[in-house]
Amino acid sequence: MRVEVRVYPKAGVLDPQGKAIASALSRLGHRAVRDVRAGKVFFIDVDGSDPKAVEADARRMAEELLANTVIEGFDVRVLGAGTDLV
Amino acid sequence: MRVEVRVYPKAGVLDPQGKAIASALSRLGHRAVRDVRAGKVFFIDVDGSDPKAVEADARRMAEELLANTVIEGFDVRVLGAGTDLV
Amino acid sequence: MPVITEEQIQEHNLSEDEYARILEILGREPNLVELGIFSAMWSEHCSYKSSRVHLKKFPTTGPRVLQGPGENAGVVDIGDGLAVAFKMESHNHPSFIEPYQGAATGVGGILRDIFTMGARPMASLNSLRFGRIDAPRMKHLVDGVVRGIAGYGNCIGIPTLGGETTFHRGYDENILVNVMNLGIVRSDRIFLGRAEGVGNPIVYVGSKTGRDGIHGATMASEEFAADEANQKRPTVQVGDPFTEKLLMEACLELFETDAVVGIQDMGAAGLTSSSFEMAGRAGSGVEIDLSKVPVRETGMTPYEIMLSESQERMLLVARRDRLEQALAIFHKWELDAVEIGRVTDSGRVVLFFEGRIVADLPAAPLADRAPMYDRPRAAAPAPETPRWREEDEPSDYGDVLRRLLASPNVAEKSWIWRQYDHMVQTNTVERPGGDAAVLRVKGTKKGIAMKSDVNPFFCQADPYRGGAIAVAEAARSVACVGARPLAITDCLNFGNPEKPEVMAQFEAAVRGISDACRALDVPVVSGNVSFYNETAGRAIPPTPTVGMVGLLDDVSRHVRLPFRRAGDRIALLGTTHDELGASEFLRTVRGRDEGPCPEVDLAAERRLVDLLVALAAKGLLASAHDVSDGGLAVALAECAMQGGVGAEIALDSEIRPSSFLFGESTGRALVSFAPENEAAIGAAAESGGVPCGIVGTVGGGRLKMAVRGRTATVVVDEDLASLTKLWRGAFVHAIESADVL
Amino acid sequence: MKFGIVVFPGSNCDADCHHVATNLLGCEADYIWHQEKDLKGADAVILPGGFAYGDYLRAGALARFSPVMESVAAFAREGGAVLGICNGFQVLLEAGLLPGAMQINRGLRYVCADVHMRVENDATPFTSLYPKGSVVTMPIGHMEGNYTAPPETLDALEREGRVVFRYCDPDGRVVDSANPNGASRGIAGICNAQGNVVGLMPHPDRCSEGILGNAAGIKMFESAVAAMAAR
Ligand SMILES: Nc1ncnc2c1ncn2[C@@H]1O[C@H](COP(=O)(O)OP(=O)(O)O)[C@@H](O)[C@H]1O
Ligand SMILES: [Mg+2]
Repeated sequence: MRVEVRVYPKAGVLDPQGKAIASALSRLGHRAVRDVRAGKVFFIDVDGSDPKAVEADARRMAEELLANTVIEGFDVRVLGAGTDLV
Repeated sequence: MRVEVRVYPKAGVLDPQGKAIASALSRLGHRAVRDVRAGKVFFIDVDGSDPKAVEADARRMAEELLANTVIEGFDVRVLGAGTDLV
Repeated sequence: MPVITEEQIQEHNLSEDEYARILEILGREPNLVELGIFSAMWSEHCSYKSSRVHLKKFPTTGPRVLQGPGENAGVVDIGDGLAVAFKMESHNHPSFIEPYQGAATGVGGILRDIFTMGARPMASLNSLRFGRIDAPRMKHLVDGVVRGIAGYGNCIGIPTLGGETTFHRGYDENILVNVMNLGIVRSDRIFLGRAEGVGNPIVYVGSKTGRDGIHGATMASEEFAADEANQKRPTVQVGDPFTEKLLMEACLELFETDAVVGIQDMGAAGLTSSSFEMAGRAGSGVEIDLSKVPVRETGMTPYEIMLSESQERMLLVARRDRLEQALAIFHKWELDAVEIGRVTDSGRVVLFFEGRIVADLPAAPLADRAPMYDRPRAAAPAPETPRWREEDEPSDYGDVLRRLLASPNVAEKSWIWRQYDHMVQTNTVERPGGDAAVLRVKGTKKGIAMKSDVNPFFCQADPYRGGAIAVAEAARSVACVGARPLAITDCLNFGNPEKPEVMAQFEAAVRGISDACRALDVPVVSGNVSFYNETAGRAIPPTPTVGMVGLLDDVSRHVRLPFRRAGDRIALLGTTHDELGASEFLRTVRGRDEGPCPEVDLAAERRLVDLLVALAAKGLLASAHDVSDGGLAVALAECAMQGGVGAEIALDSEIRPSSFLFGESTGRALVSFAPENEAAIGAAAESGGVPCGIVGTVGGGRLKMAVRGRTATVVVDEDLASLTKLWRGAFVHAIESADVL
Repeated sequence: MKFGIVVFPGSNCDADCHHVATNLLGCEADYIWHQEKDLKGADAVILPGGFAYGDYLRAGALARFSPVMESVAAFAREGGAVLGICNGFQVLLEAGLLPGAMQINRGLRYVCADVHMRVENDATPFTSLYPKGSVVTMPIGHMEGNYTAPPETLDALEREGRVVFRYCDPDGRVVDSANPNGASRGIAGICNAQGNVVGLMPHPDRCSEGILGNAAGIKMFESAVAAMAAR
């Protein structure tokens, strides 16, 4: 199965990268952009067929390794097998 | 409105970070992990109410700036306003 | 107006006496904003209330000192119209909570201290103390701290040229991250943190203010209760090195004009300390409209704005008639720059928010009348007596050497410094790995040497001697590269000062540093104190880090550590005593964490420093290395391994071979030189009053040592290539087995 | 001979290149602020190392939109000599003036160390003074130097002789253990089809004088001086 973990700066935590991207987008003419938050996304393929178990597993991976929970939040979504990425 | 842009290594492009994460996860005991691909996710708040227009706009941002299309693919999803992040 | 409750006073870490003093200064009750300001200004971190009495003992003046302690950094003249500004800072508590951001923002903070003086930051050092590598979270901490220092310093383009890294269980729950930076400034263009000139605008520059780090200064002034680290997490600040780069370039460009009257970075306690200190130093007053402060989050209160520790911010006073010019420079660099107030002559700091006065406090008393404590000190424990017995003598000295070279404290640290850009700015003459870093000063023939040093195990055994030895070892390291020691900065890391044993350690270490500075003629020009490095009642070993700066008149004469040529002669300068206490050997190989601390003879240290500098200036040396951790055997091995050439020494010894090979007697250096220089060096040593024993010769592929004792001869004979492999690989091996990303 | 040195917000090695051009070579050199479009009559343009825009998002990604880049592109089209060092190379890739892309080093860490490179192309304006096939030692300092491109692009680069430098061991052998970042086919530097635009990850500006322990890099700048003189 494939599971997606998104990791992003917690609310209130400074996001210098998001800030720089937002101002670059606005310089490029995307004036409607108000705010950008920059995070990471991980697509993890795991052996297993129980979505509940896979999700729980992925949460543990996020806590242990993928997210720095001091400053980052995360969420987990089971995508099913073979979900396509371009 | 909030729109989400995910950017990830194209199929066939080596993903050094994903590879390292996969082996770290397996060392941490997550033996079911088969593969990891590491990408970026951007949450962009834009002024605008037409989801179609917002999505088209976000695609342009991705093409111009957020993704390096030589090695990265991307997708775009309009989330609506106030979608919560932890 | 709300009445301040007892609870609020406690939450703000103010004692009853301190609160009474506030009432006396104000003649009324403070409001909450004012209470927050007092709390921050009177925190240990900002007020130095437990240390001030003792720090007065430091010698702080000298013919070259242009600025001593009290400003953002110390400044020392190096001739040619130039001066160096330098300082060291700790970011211990934040780094334990979030190692990457804690270390990164530590670098950011020290850089601002340097460039506010008008100096361009040229080089950083980092002095790191970690717990046992297998302690919980430790690999994560090591990795995060190193990445954080790299992430910030590399991005902003300032090389990290060296440091120290020690592992010991005493730091399992309290790591230390001390960072030093040095910058170069024209000696007639030094800027100070003063709010002068009534009517001059006060300008806020840099990142917007968020809620980060509120109570950071008070956090640095408390010990961790067990697992409290977790609860304190929301105060984590995130560094933005790109914004700091813009801030640095903009400030340096601005300093070329005459628009700036005074400038100060917003470090600990942010806008509070910067505004009060600038007004206090100048004897002026300021009025600030907090509604004008650029904020990152909605609904921020005056209390939050005053106490935020958001990074990459500066406060400056501009000349009224040059305000536009100043703002234009900041805007060119795409920075927020806003006039938020003006200088007054009221002697008060008056804060407005949305048209109301939210605080009105006298400026000077917050600093001048800050509490100062001569805290009780325990009597110094009796010095330990050596507990070494003949049966403890090793049977295989080569094996001991191998184990020492593989110990994380001695092993090569290139895993760390390869992650640091140590070449940007193209001034790096001596890269990390030598005794002291050396950088050239463009446009002159001069060179600057820098080294941070302290042996916490010596300090644990005897804080007075440990403090003195830290200065002596740093001076020796700097002299080994051929530089004359100029001045020091320091970062004094200790446990809870309210404990008499800790206070006794602190007082003794300060005395030791002071005495050594006087003996070596190096003033203290800046520094930092970090108390409360303590968890669940367990304090760190006393760790007074010394940052030494030295000057080479001719940088092309600098001396390197590695042996250079087969056939060169090797000499040991200084005296080796029968001392094994507090040595790496005793601790790592014998598992005994015990003293006593080695002796220190400051007059002899001075003579050694003078000799090394003179020999280097005459170009007589091929290599030089100070003898410290691991003793003579390790020092010899390091010269050989780095030079890629073996060596053979043989000597007679009255003392036990283990002391000779692995003891850490102070005041020694190992030098090599062409055989034709032997007579000149011997004569210089003799007239300089430094014992000099020719002990061997460079050459071959093995490291051979023979110590002829009274009864038997002890031999070490090892293959250099395999020692090198061990020494280079040990640290990587220990750390890379970690699951870190 | 005049060098133009582009300064992006976050450029760190602009002054280092300026020092080499002026103090070491005695040439003229002007800084060109990224908002400017005038290249000030430069004979050769250098995009220096550093962290333009903090390297936020991707190294070079934000810098490529600076107004100066249009002028640099036009200058390059007309055959002007352009050198991108480290971050400057990354900017050239992002701007499409050179093909391919950078990824994070395979060790996932920043690496500051000396590397050896084999000179593969001595026909560019920046490499003419290095004998082809010779081994040059230079320092690197980067987090994203893992050069990548689609296989067709890599093949074309090889075929057209546009690989300028390749990581190698001290004896000139291109072996994986000498590759500091995982770059495809050991590529340390490349040029465009005309050969006038060159990018490399190592820093010639950091090894151009004896006091720094290595002067091998000065030949890149001297090559440019020679090329301009020959025009
Ligand atoms: N954290 C670090 N960062 C950079 N360089 C370091 C670090 N730790 C140690 N080093 C370098 O490793 C070398 C040996 O350090 P150390 O063992 O402390 O030397 P010494 O025993 O001579 O004081 C020095 O050149 C020092 O600068
Ligand atoms: Mg040391």
